[in-house]
Amino acid sequence: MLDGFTTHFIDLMKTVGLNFEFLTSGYEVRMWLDGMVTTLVLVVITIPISLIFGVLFAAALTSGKKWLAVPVRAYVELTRNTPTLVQLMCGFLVLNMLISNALGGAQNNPLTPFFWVVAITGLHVAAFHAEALRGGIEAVPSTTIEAARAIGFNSLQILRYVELPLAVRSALPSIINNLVNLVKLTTVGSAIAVGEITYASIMIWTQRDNVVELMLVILLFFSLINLVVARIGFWLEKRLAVPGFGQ
Amino acid sequence: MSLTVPTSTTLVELQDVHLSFGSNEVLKGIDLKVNKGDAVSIIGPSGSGKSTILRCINGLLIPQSGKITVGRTRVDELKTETERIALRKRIGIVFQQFNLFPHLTVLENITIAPRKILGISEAEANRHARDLLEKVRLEQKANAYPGQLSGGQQQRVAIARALAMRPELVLFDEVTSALDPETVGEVLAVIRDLVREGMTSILVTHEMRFAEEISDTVVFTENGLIVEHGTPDEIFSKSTNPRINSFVNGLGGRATPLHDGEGI
Amino acid sequence: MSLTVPTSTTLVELQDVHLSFGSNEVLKGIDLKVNKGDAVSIIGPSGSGKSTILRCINGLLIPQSGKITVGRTRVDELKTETERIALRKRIGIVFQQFNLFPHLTVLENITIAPRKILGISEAEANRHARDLLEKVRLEQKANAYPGQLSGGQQQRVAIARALAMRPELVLFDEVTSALDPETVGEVLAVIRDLVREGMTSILVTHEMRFAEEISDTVVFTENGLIVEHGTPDEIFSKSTNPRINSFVNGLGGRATPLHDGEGI
Amino acid sequence: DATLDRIKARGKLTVGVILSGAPFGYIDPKTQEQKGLNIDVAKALAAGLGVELETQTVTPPNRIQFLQQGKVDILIANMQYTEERAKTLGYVPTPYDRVGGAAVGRKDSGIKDWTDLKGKTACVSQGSNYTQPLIEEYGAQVKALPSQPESLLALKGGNCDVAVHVSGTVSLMLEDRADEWKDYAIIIPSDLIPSDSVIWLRKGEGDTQAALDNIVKSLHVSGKLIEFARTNRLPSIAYLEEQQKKLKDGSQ
Amino acid sequence: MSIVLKQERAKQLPFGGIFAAVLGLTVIAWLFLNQSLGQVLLEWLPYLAKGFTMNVLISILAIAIGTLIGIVLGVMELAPFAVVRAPALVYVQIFRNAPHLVLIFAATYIFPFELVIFGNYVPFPDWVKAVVGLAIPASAHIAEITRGAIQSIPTAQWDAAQGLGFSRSQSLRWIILPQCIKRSLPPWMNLYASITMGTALASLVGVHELLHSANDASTAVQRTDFTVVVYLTVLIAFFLFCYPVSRFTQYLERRLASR
Ligand SMILES: Nc1ncnc2c1ncn2[C@@H]1O[C@H](COP(=O)(O)OP(=O)(O)OP(=O)(O)O)[C@@H](O)[C@H]1O
Ligand SMILES: Nc1ncnc2c1ncn2[C@@H]1O[C@H](COP(=O)(O)OP(=O)(O)OP(=O)(O)O)[C@@H](O)[C@H]1O
Ligand SMILES: [Mg+2]
Ligand SMILES: [Mg+2]
Repeated sequence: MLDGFTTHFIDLMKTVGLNFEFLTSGYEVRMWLDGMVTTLVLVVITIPISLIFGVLFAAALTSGKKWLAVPVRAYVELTRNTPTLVQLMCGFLVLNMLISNALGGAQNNPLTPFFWVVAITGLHVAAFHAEALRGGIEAVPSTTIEAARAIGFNSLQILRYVELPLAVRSALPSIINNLVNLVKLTTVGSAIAVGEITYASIMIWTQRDNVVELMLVILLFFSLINLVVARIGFWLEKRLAVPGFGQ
Repeated sequence: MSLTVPTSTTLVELQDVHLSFGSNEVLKGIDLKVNKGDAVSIIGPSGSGKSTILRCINGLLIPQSGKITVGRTRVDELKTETERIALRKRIGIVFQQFNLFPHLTVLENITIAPRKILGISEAEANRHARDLLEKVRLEQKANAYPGQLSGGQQQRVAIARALAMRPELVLFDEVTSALDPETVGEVLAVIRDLVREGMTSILVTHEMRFAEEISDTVVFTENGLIVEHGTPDEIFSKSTNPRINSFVNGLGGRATPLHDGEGI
Repeated sequence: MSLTVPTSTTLVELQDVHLSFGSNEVLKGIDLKVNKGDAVSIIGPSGSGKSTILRCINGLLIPQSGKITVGRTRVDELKTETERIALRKRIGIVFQQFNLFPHLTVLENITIAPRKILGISEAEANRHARDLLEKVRLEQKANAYPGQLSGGQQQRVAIARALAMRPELVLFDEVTSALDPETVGEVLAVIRDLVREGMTSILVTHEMRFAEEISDTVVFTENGLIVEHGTPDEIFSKSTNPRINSFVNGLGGRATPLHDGEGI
Repeated sequence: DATLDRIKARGKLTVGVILSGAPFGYIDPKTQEQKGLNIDVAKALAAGLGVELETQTVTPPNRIQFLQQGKVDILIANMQYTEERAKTLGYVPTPYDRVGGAAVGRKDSGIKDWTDLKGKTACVSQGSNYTQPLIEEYGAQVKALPSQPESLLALKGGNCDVAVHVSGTVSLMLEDRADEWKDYAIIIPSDLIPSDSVIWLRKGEGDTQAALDNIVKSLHVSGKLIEFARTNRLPSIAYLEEQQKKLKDGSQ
Repeated sequence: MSIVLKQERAKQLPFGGIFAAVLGLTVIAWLFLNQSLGQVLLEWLPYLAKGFTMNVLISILAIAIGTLIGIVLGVMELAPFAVVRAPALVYVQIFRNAPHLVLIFAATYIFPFELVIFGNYVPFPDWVKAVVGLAIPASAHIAEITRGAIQSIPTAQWDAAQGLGFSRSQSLRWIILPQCIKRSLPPWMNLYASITMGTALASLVGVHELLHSANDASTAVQRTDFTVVVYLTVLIAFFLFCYPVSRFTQYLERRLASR
């Protein structure tokens, strides 16, 4: 039944000049569908990682402690001003090899390309989250913080109960924007053979010459994911909206 | 000025407190004693160091020299953040700019400190908070956000929040100056009740008639010094200091017309 | 109210003008006649439709029914943007919120429309602009940016800008309401000069004494209708309408204290 | 046909070459000129046609695209003959070399035969014709990286058990940089799908095909190809010698 | 106390610059210690530099084209007619959400390698395709920046312009857009930096830019330590190019915020 559907789809597409012949090849279809799943898995894993590290970085940047702020600031500047692809190559090809050597051989190195994509893109976007949150934290009036201090909160409690909740609200639009970028960024994984959708598509179109067809699917796929991300962001903004705060 | 020996009922005592911001000497030797259950008002021109005194008492600022005692605690000798936090739990402070947490409801604003700092259960904290809200006459606003309240209502919530930690002492720093004249009265009425119930309080205020009415002692600061202190009567009616007279009569200070909430 | 037959000297005429925003009827049949060289003041409470009348006259709004004539042009029948632009070139308008272009200097603010719309040469436009700046007593500010000027100075530039197109008619919409009392006078003095020179003007204003002093005719609007019109004397002194009396005497309207610039 | 006419009209033969490393195609570290067997063959072809040579570097993922679009006239780009490719592309029937895939891996990996790759990870370059046999015949997990250097670095980093590439390139590299690669070797003695390296062109370009075929044949017969192989230090020239002999015999 | 801390935070030390200096010095020191490596890198530097000029060229052209098209699209997004608005909105939605990598791939594969214009063959080289591939998302982002900037101009400015007799398009040209420049400069520069970094993706489709050159170099030299150094060089090159832009953007943002 499914096969029938596939055949119909291929025929239908042929009438508009699109070649979806590859859907009949079991191994290519499997790779392609796996690619979609991998992209989704990447998105689902990197989003929380970027958020967690974004908060940690922002906390370090605003901690007022030099030994915390300086290295994080240096990382933020480095990652914001160099291409993610180059970072990925440096990480996966260079750092990974050095780690292998340090561990006494490649067989002892547990780090996979998947790990590197998650780490590089997640931390890259975390730097952008951190900057947005830092802006939000610094915008919290000092009198509000003083009130919190006077109640008896310690620095960590002030961050947790006062600064972050307020910063998150004002930084939310930028954070959503960063997440949309993160979703797009996962495609660099194709450069180091992480089998996400772009990689799978490259593997197929280098054999079959059906770039336009696969490209359309990719564009639709990412539009869809980002639509969902933006929707969730919009919903969150609505939910977190506090009367009389912000606009 | 007068170096009094602490008696058993003394709750707060400052002795020769000096404090500078950089080269700017703000407190130039403050002596002050507040007994348990008393209400002390601090009056004086802008920039004379009134807020700074309050901040020294609850450890938000640390003086360069001098002794500050609250109960048995030597505030000026506290070394760690933890110790200062322990002190602040015992002292409530209410600011001019209410400074409520805008993302929390009125009830949450009041309960957050008892719950997160004292570890009191939510139910227990809520019960206490509702009692306090009744005291400040805002029972029906428990679930509103600060942005939905008038200035006077926000300030009353701020008072309830300070009381939620069951402090031994409450500091009020010009709590009515940011309010429009019509809502000043509501807030003063709440403070009057508190003072009558015997809460030890130190008030920085520009509401002369209110200070006169409720204080046990009034202190006049100028230029980082306490230039005079005494009963309200001594300061407001019998003072021979011309600065004080002109200030009290609304010439030298930024005294605002009085709305003492008698009508509430 | 009185349907006057246009004479040879009539410049603006509105006949039974009706205008609604959605279901909100804002103008409910306006009749108004302005002769060449006259100054007409429109007064009336907020929301009564004063600004809307001005916007109809220069074609920024199109009424649902009624006739509007400016010179030989039937404003209500203009169909295209081009036709309306041709009309607006003949009518200067000055708004409450000066609305200068912040990215241009004073001189550029004044010359941009003549240069870009009329195609006048830069030298010629600059010469005219400097004459106008002299008229509004701001010769020395030609190269300043709006952000560097006081409110009163900005408003005078806005007037000069409106005059730069050599309009037959100038509309002033509460040009002093956004100004602090001290600078109101400067602006009124400039308008007084203009009116005395014979520029046809329609002024919406809350400066009653100013309207009384300079107008040939005063019109009182309320609720989308012109409820009374006449000489300043008829309106300000002899009106029998209690609404007008209380408005004029600062009870019903938001009449501001008068600073009529007599001292400038 | 169109291609040959165009080559003649322009006086220029555009060849897509791949710079995947010595001995086939690389940039000389000293002069930074393109060198290698692919380049030499391209030069000889241009000379044989009496036109100038223009090279265009291609990568595995874009080489077929370039050919199809007409950006290059022919491809000398480490592309072996496969039936799949022959369906969509034209090719010069006489091969200029024969190569297979060699698997580089750690000496202690315990892999001895292609069948040992079941479940193991093999790195290849994107667009490689080894992908399909590795997956479908030997059940390996294939990771395709943009090109050979990345793949070899991935091998060193421990992200694959073996890297499968054209045997000539990897064996030369293992020899030249023996120190760096001392723990690694070509661990499977036989080549993977040894097949003929052919020159690819667009389908249906019969004249071009014939013209080039003649040139390639003459390169075999004259021993030019063997000479190219020697100067470029191809590890094995047995196939070329055999071809020379066969063609010589055939032409006599 | 808290106020003092805040001021300390707000003061931004050029940490990034310090970091680049440290990284650069490390590399130089290393090269000094390992002279043969330094020698090789020196030999390859001109080749790498040639690659990097390609990055600069692509990024400048992409942002220039993207800006022109983006402004038009941004104005279209605010047009009073749905027929004009809709296509602009759809374009912006799709291409803002599309990964740069995919667009570059698409551009190189979909466009022909040469165009026939009046019977002449005009080559359409890969790097031009990369320009197109990056100009498309750039234009989508600039459309949003433009739209936001136009909407942030008070409507009173439109009233004033129209009251003077400016038509809609004249108002836009002479009054509104010039005021938008200042507001949109910081986001524009952010985008420029991001496009510059996007040029590295062009290596994946065979454009001879810096990363591709680095790859060639490491293939040719085949030394692990050289590969490490070359990749670090690439990182530093991009950093040195983008960091000043980003510092200047932050400076502009602060200056505008203090207005
Ligand atoms: N954090 C600070 N850093 C530097 N100077 C400060 C700081 N806080 C207060 N000052 C200075 O200390 C002096 C006293 O300030 P303080 O706020 O105690 O005055 P005040 O009597 O409360 O005045 P007001 O009635 O205006 O609130 C002022 O000159 C003020 O500028
Ligand atoms: N663009 C608009 N859309 C909808 N309603 C409008 C609009 N402009 C004005 N109105 C309504 O039309 C009515 C008259 O407005 P108008 O601005 O003419 O009053 P006005 O007499 O000038 O008042 P004011 O003295 O406050 O300027 C008001 O009720 C206003 O809310
Ligand atoms: Mg104070
Ligand atoms: Mg109005």
